[in-house]
Amino acid sequence: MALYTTNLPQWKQDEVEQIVSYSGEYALTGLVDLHGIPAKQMQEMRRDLQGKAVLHMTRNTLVEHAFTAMGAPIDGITSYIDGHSALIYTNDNPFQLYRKLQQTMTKMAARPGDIAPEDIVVEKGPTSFKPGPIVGTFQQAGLPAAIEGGKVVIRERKVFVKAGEEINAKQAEVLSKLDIRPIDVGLSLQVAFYDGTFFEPSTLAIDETEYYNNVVLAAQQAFNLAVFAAYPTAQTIVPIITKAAGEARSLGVEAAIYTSDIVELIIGRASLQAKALKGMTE
Amino acid sequence: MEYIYAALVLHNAGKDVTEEAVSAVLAAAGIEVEDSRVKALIAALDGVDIEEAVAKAAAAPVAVAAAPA
Amino acid sequence: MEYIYAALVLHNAGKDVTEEAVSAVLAAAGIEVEDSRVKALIAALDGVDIEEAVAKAAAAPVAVAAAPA
Amino acid sequence: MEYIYAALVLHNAGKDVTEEAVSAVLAAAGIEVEDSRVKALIAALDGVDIEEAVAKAAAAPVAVAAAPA
Amino acid sequence: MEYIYAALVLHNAGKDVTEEAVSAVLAAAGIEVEDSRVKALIAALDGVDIEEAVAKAAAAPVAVAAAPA
Amino acid sequence: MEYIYAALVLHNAGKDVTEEAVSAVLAAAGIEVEDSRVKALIAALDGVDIEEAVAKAAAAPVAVAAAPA
Amino acid sequence: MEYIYAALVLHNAGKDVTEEAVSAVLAAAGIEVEDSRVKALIAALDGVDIEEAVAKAAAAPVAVAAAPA
Repeated sequence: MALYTTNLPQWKQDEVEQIVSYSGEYALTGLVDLHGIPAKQMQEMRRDLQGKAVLHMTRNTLVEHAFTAMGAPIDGITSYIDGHSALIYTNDNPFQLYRKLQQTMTKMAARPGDIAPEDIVVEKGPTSFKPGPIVGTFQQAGLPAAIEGGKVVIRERKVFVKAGEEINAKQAEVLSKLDIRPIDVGLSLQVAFYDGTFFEPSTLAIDETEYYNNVVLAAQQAFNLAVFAAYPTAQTIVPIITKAAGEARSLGVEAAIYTSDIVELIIGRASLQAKALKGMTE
Repeated sequence: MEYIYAALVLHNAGKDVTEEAVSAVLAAAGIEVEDSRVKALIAALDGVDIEEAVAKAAAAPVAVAAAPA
Repeated sequence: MEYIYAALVLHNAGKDVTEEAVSAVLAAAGIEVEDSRVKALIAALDGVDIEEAVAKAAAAPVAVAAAPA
Repeated sequence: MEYIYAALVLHNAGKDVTEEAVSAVLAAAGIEVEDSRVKALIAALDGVDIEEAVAKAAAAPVAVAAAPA
Repeated sequence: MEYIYAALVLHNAGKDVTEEAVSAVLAAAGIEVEDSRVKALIAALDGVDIEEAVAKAAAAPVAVAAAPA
Repeated sequence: MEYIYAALVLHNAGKDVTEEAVSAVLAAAGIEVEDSRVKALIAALDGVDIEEAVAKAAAAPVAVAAAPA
Repeated sequence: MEYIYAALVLHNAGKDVTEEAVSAVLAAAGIEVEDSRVKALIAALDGVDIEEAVAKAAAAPVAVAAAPA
C-alpha cells in the first residue's frame, strides 16, 4: 500500500502527510464516530474543542494510507475505522479526552433506523393531547393510549423500545410527539492511541462521583487519623483540643470529680437519677 | 425528693436501703422525718432495681447549659 | 455520687449545703467521709444555682439513648 | 479542670495517677497545688476505669448544633 | 494526647503554653519528651483560641451514658 | 486509595496534581505505578473540586470505612 | 495535613511508615521537608493502629460549628 501512496495525486499526498504530521505533533491520536450529528451540533462541538483537540475529517482510504505508512503499532487503528469516523488529536490523556467528549453529548429526537441506546420508557399518565386521531397513532405504535377526562392518557408505564432495538418510523413519530429524546448525539470516542497503547471506551469510562466520594473519604480518614493520633496541624488542633476537653469533662462527670466547670452536670445527672427512681416507686 | 436522695446516698455507698437507714440520713440532715413516708418509700422500692433506674437516667445526655454569651 | 446526693438531700429539704451538714448526712449513712471530697464539693458548688442545674437537666433532650437491653 | 487534665496527662502516658504524680505535674506547670483538691481527685478516681470514662465522651452525639449567637 | 493535656493544664491555670512549659509538665509526669512533638503542638496552636475550642466541648452534651448492663 | 492520597499530598502542599507529580509521589513510596490509573485519576479529578470535597469531610466528623486497598 | 496524607500513601501501599519513607514521599511531591514535623508525625503514630484510627470518627463535635456570628 505504501508504494501505491506515491501514485496518489498531490492533494491526496498532502492529506496523508497532514495526518502523519498531526500524529507526530500530538500525544494522542483517536477516532471518533460522527454518526448522526447534525451540522449545527457539529459546529458547536468543534467550537467546544477548540484549543483542546483537533478534529480532522477526511476520506477513510487516506486515513488508512497514512496509518499504514506509519506502521506498527499505530497502524492498528485502521481496524477501528468505520463509515463515520473522523480523526481526533489532543495532548490530553485518553481519560481526559473521553470525559470531554462525554460532556459534549446531548439528547436528540430519534429518527427511523436509530438504535435505542437504552430502554425507552413511556410513563403512565396524561399527555398534553386533546382527543383525536393521535390516539390511533399511539395505539398502532403499541402504546396503551386512551381518552380520559377529555385528554389522551397513557394507561400504564411501557417499555416502548428495548435497548439495542431499532426504532421504526411509527415509534420515531410517537417519540417525537411525546417530546422524548432518546438518542445520545455527540462525538463518541471509538479508540485512542496514546503512549504506545490503544484505549477503548470501555476502559475509559470514569465514575467521577466515585472519585469525589473517595477524595471525601480520604480527607475524612486523614482527619480522623490526625485527631486520633493527636497529631496537631492547623486543621486538626481545634478538634483535638475539643476532644481532649470533652474527655476530661466526661471523666469528671463519670468519676464525680467536683469542680466548678462540671458540678452542674453532676447535679443534673443526680437529679435525673432521682427522678427515674422516683418514677419507679410511683 | 429528699427521701429519694437519701435512698440514693445509701445505695451509692453500697448500704442497705432500710427504714432505719433512710430515717437516720434524713435526721442527720436536720429533716423532721415522717415515718409513714419512709415506710411508703421502702415499700415502693421493694422489687425495684435501683441500679437499673439510675443507669437509665444516666443514659440521657445531660444537656450542657452552654448558654452562649 | 453519694456526696452530691447528700448535698441534694440537704438542698431539697431547704437546708444550707455546708461541709458539716454534708459530712453529717454521709456519716449517718455509715459512709466514711473523705474531708477533701466534701471540701471540693462545697468549693465547686460556690456560686452554683442548684435549682437551675436541676431544671436544665430536666429540660435536656432526654430523647436520646433508650438504654439498650 | 487542671487537676483532671493533670490526671489525664499521667494516664495517657501510662503512668499511675497518684497524689504525688498529680502534684508534681501541677507544680511543674507553675500551679500552686491544693493538697485537698488532689486528695479529692484521687479519691474520686478510685475504682474508676479512666479509659472507659473518657471513651464515653466519644459516644456523645456529634451533631450538636453550634451554640447559636 | 498527653501533649494536648499538658497544654490544657497550662491553659486552665492561666499560664502561657510555651515549648518550655509543656516540656516541663510532661517531664514532671515522668514522660520522655520529644522535642519535635512539642514544637509541632506549639506551632499548631499559633493563632488558635484554646478557650473557644474547649468551649465547643461544653456545647456538646456529655454522654453521661452509664454502660448498660 | 493510595492514588487519591498521593493527589491529596500534592493538593495540600499547594502543588499541581499532574500525572508526573502523582507518579513521582507513588514511586517514592515504593509503589509500582500503573500509568492508566494515574491517567484516570488526573482525568477524574479534573471534574472534582478537591477543596470542596476536603471541606465537606472536615465539616462533619464521621466514622468512615477503614482505608480500603 | 500533607504529612498525614504521605503516611496514608505508605500505609495503604502496605509500606512501613518511617521517617525516611515519609520524607521521601514528601520530597517527591516537591515539598520542602521539615524534619521535626516528620519526627512528630512518626512519634504521634507510634503505637497507633492506623487502620482503626482512620475509621474512627474524630469524636469532637468539630467544625460543625458554623462559627456563630
